[in-house]
Amino acid sequence: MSKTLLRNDWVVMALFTAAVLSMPLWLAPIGAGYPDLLQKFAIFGLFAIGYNILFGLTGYLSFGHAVFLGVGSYTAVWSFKLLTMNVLPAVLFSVLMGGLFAVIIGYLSLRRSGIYFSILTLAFAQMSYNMAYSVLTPITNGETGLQLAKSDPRVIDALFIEAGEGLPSTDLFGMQMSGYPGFYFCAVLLIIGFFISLRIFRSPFGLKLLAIKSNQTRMLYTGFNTRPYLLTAFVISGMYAGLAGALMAVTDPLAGAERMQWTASGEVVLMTILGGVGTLIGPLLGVGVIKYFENIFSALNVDTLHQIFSFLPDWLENVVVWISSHFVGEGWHLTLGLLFMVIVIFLPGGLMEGFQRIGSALRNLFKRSEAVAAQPSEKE
Amino acid sequence: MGNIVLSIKNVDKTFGGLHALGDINLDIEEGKIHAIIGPNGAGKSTLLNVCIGRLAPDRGTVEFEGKNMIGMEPYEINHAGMVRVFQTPEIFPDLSILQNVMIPALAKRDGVFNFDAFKSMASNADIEEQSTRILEELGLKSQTHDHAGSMSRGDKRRLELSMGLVQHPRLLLLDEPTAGMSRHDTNRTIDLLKQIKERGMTKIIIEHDMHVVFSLADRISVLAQGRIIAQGTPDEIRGNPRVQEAYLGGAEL
Amino acid sequence: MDAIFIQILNGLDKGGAYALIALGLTLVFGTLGVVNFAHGALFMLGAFCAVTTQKLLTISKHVQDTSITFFDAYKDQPYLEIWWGDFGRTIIDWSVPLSILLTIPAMLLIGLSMERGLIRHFYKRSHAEQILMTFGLAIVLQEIIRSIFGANPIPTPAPDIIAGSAPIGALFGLDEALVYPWWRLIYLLFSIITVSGVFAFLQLTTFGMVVRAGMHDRETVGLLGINVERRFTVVFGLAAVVTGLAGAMYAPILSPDYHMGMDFLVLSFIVVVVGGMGSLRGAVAAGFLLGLLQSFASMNEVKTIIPGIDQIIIYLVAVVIILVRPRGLMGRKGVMED
Amino acid sequence: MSDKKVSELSRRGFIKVGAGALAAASMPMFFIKDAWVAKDFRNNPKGAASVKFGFNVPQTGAYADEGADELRAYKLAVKHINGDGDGGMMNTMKPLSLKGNGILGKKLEYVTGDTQTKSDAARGSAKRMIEKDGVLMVTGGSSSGVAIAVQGLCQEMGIIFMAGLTHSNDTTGKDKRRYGFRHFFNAYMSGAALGPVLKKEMGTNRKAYHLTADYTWGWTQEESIKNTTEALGWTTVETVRTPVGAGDFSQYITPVLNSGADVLILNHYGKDMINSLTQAIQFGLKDKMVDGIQFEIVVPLFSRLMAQGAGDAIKGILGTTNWNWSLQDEGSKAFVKSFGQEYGFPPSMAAHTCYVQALLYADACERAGSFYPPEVIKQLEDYDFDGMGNGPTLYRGADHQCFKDVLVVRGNANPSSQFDLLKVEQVVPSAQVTYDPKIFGGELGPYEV
Repeated sequence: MSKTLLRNDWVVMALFTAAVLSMPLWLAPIGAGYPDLLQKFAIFGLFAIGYNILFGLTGYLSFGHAVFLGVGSYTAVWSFKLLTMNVLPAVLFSVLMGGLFAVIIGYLSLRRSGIYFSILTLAFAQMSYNMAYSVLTPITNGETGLQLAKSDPRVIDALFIEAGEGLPSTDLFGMQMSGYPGFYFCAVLLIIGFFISLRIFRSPFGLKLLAIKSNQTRMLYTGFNTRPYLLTAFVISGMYAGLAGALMAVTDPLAGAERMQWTASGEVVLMTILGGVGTLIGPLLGVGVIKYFENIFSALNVDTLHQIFSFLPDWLENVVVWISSHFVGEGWHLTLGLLFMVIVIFLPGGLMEGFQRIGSALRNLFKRSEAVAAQPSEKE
Repeated sequence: MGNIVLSIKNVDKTFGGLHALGDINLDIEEGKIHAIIGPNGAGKSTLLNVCIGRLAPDRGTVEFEGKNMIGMEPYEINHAGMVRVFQTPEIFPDLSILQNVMIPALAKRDGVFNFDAFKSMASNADIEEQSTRILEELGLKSQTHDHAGSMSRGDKRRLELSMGLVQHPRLLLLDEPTAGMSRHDTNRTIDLLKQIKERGMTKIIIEHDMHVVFSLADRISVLAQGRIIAQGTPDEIRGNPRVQEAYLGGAEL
Repeated sequence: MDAIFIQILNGLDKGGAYALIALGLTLVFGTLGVVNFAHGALFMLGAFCAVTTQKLLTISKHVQDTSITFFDAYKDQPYLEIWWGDFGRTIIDWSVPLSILLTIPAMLLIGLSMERGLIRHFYKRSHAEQILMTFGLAIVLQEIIRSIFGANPIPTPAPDIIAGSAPIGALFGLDEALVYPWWRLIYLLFSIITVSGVFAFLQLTTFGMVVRAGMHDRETVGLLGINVERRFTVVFGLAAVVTGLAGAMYAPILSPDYHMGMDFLVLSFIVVVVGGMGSLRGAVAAGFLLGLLQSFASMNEVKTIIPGIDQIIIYLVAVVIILVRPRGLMGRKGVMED
Repeated sequence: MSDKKVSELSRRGFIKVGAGALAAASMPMFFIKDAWVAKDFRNNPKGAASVKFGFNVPQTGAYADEGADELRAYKLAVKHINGDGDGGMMNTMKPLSLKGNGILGKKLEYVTGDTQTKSDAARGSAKRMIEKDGVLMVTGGSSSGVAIAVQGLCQEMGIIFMAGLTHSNDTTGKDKRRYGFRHFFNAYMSGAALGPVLKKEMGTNRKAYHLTADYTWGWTQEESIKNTTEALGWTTVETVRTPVGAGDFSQYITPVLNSGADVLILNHYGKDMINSLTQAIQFGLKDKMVDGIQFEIVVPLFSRLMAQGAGDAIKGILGTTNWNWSLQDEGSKAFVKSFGQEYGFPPSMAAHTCYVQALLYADACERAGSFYPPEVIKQLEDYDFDGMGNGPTLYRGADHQCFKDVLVVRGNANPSSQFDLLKVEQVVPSAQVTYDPKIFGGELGPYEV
């Protein structure tokens, strides 16, 4: 595909939309084509895309973005509990709450840069997590996580519908938000989120953020007040995280404190770097790899391995299964750790760099053969 | 005497025990090129840093078009119309050459903050054109999409200069604009600066290269050990024995 | 009064551990500029040096266990016990102090090979890449330990005669009920000695001078024609040994498990930042300060006024310090202070 | 708007539709009212030759060893249900409907997943099992937070959840669910069982000091034990909350020294319990005398893995467990024997409860003659059984909690083997620990979802 074509926003969006909506088809052969994992791809995709707007464009490494994810989830579940099971208000409130928290934390944290900024965000995240886990239990329901209950008021729903037997489920005007409809709801928001991110990346605003990343001091002397730019980027990414948190609650109405732990923030950092910081698609690739490992690799056990390698002769099968069993199931962390190291050692730009290298190698190959073919009439 | 653009009054600055600037008084006339010369460590760069808000003086004021600049943020000073071109190139190494020039052009247009996240880059055709023109003038047009970080040092200096020029400041502070350039490039830069002079932009130049100073400057101030020891036209300075003693070691100019 | 006195001891004891961990991290961070997320893993490896020593000393003969009749079960009798009887038992009992003999060379080796093999290729890379690599490394080290020792904490008791507690109440003329475990007092003493040792090494030797100069200005030191690279390797080795020793000696207080490094990782970064980036003295001071604050914040009297303060005090201090005094307690102005 | 019940579309049906974009456009078509045709249900095996269980256990994180032991037990249960091996508790379970040919003639298979001891991960893993692997039942877990989270999910999905190790009152109290079942005992029962033993061993005039893990399970246990001991006439000097994963507990232990308390109750589990107990003993609390009374430490919930982690510190400490391998009844002996022969060491209580849960579910299906969840649930509710290691047991229908004997144990001072860590002090009969389900509230919810 030619590069100029990809510079057109609408071509990119058309390709992206097609790829996302057809995920259930092309992910099925590798065992990832089921609603929950698809939902996770879309939700964490949004989280990572948003994070990339901060980290990829400004270079500010936040270790606290899981807070906004958690806040989004709590807000959404409270919206389900107090107002209505309809997901739209939940999504709206969560995005706003994510943004509000981002304004507060961002305003304070952005007074510093570099590693100090990272530690500040980390400290805020850990404080939020610890409080949500214990002291704030009346709001967060602590370790168990905030859940729906039959006795919840749901004032708006109560006006229109009689409560059924059992817990109600989240819906979009009657369409239930679990399973595939839930995935498509997330997918549509992912596409919108990606579109916004694409526009930001290709806007003067995005360019200014990149310039801040490249040389912040110079930006000041060039006539820009960098702090509002950084805060805007921080808040936008916080709102993405809030949205992702809301969607987690939409597809599964439960909000737990562990979503806010620093390791959860670390996960999105790793996803972004693994895929390729500052690239549009990279973070999504990172999400795909990490979530795939977490859900599929962790579920392989010796028996499934035997099935996979049953085509080998018995003795070889046993050897292969014995070796590979250390890297799957309970060993999936090990594989992930090794993958991080290998990627960063050999492909500093993340998976995207790998694809670019393959792409340019292919292009060179292609060009060479083309050049050979076109030799006689060469004149340009 | 013409209109005074910049007026530095009684500026003092000490670092620890070192008296970097002592009671500096300096007026810059509109439309002129004013050179500040002096031996290494004379306080030239400190003076520039005070002017653009990078350093706060212990005492004194810097008035730009009648407004005191002390305590203002660097970006406010920039928007007031006073722009500095750095000695060691302070460019955006990760951006393309064209983007490097577009950023200051955008600053000129958008002000200190403008949330234009949903405007496409293509809608800034005027900015792009303006930037390309400047690059063309400085002879950098051929490589506008290359990364600025990979440019040669001389090219970086020219880029730095175009980043200052694109903002059309009323006062441009140039910190050794030709240091490290070849003779050829230096001459080109001199021509360019002369050309721009005709547009009525005031400039302060700090320079080592006497060739540059004397071919450009309308007025010269000589700084030594944090004090202005002489001021005047190039001819006056050329003939000033104190200058020759303090700065030129008695050598003939 | 008694309560405050004993909380000061608790704080100092915690602070000793924090200081040792942060000292290693700030050496790596301040000198090499590497954000090392595998630092917690070094602490964990140190603790497992103690476990390994214990396991090595208790290599056992399998004896059929006749007390279990349902199936063939075996019980273990350590060879040391078989060969040397009570003396063998004593050696096993002293396995944690003895483990220092293993910890120093093992951690030095681990540190040197880590620096040579991986870290040195990342000096010039971005912090993000350093984080991804060292985080990956931390996970791999953790998983290796888990596959050998399992996930459950492993009890590594202190020697019997010092497993009990010292009657400090009686010693200092306070409430008789006040006691303090001998091992914790030893740990405090040990951390002070180790910190002093590292300082003496850096202050008194030419090697240390170069390293300190390198922390101030790496380029200049490089220009002096000194082989900075090799010294960096040694610095990393030194950091690994200090951190590892902190872990090994901590084993009786906190039964080692494979995940313990991650629990200390965030904390060690916070201690370094509070102390001041690249300041060794700052790291030590901040370690003790945070230890003390944490102890006092945990007192019931304090917790009833501000519920949950003990869970966030460390982070709160970090936030205040970074916002009010970004160079930390003792950091020099301008060092990594952008 | 009416209260319409909108059905889920099945995965297979969906894939057949083809292109995703097309499907998105035509989505509303799939939401046909009342698609449950006569007793069809999620993951109905229909004509398949085999059925699947989902074993959702912690494979990484602090409880990974416990999870590994659970998984061993599950594999053994699958073996026994399919008629392989020596049959284990299938030989002692009374009444027994399983025939050793799988369940209802279908071979039993299983899939595994990692809960990571995190609610989100556990639910994700359970969803994969349900949505992708098509499991009939999900079981396992090693903490109450996870159990409650997965139980809630299973209720929504219409899949039965047989909880693994979960000790919080909430699992079958405030957060009970129609589709969730717990064989394990709970904090209330621990308290009730400890009561008489504490009275016998320590008298009625004690002063207790609680250190409690600062989260839901810790609080329910603190409350239960406090109620029991105060009913005995004890006073509670102080209850102190400690952060989860504190590591060093010294700052919480030292105030105990001169608080005047003579009993320390550690409401901790896992790593927290290992550390707090070890450290409490380093502070000399075990040998301490307060006004001429011997100081005592009580750990209300014990497990063998915790005892292993705490090492010598466990000796002489009182607590309760759900089951211990040294029990001499036929069921326990049969289970320990087949587990020991398979793996070379005796099973933990986590392994036991998981094994029993798998067997109970399979047996209920066999009795129901169907995998239809509401029928299976009805078979399990108010079901009396015996021969599973805890004496006669009732699966109470009102809250899906098992009522059976509770073991009060003491850390063995002179273990005869490396597994002989806990000595059974007293077997408290189930009548003494039974309570009124109303005290914890909660609502089971509907049979049909």
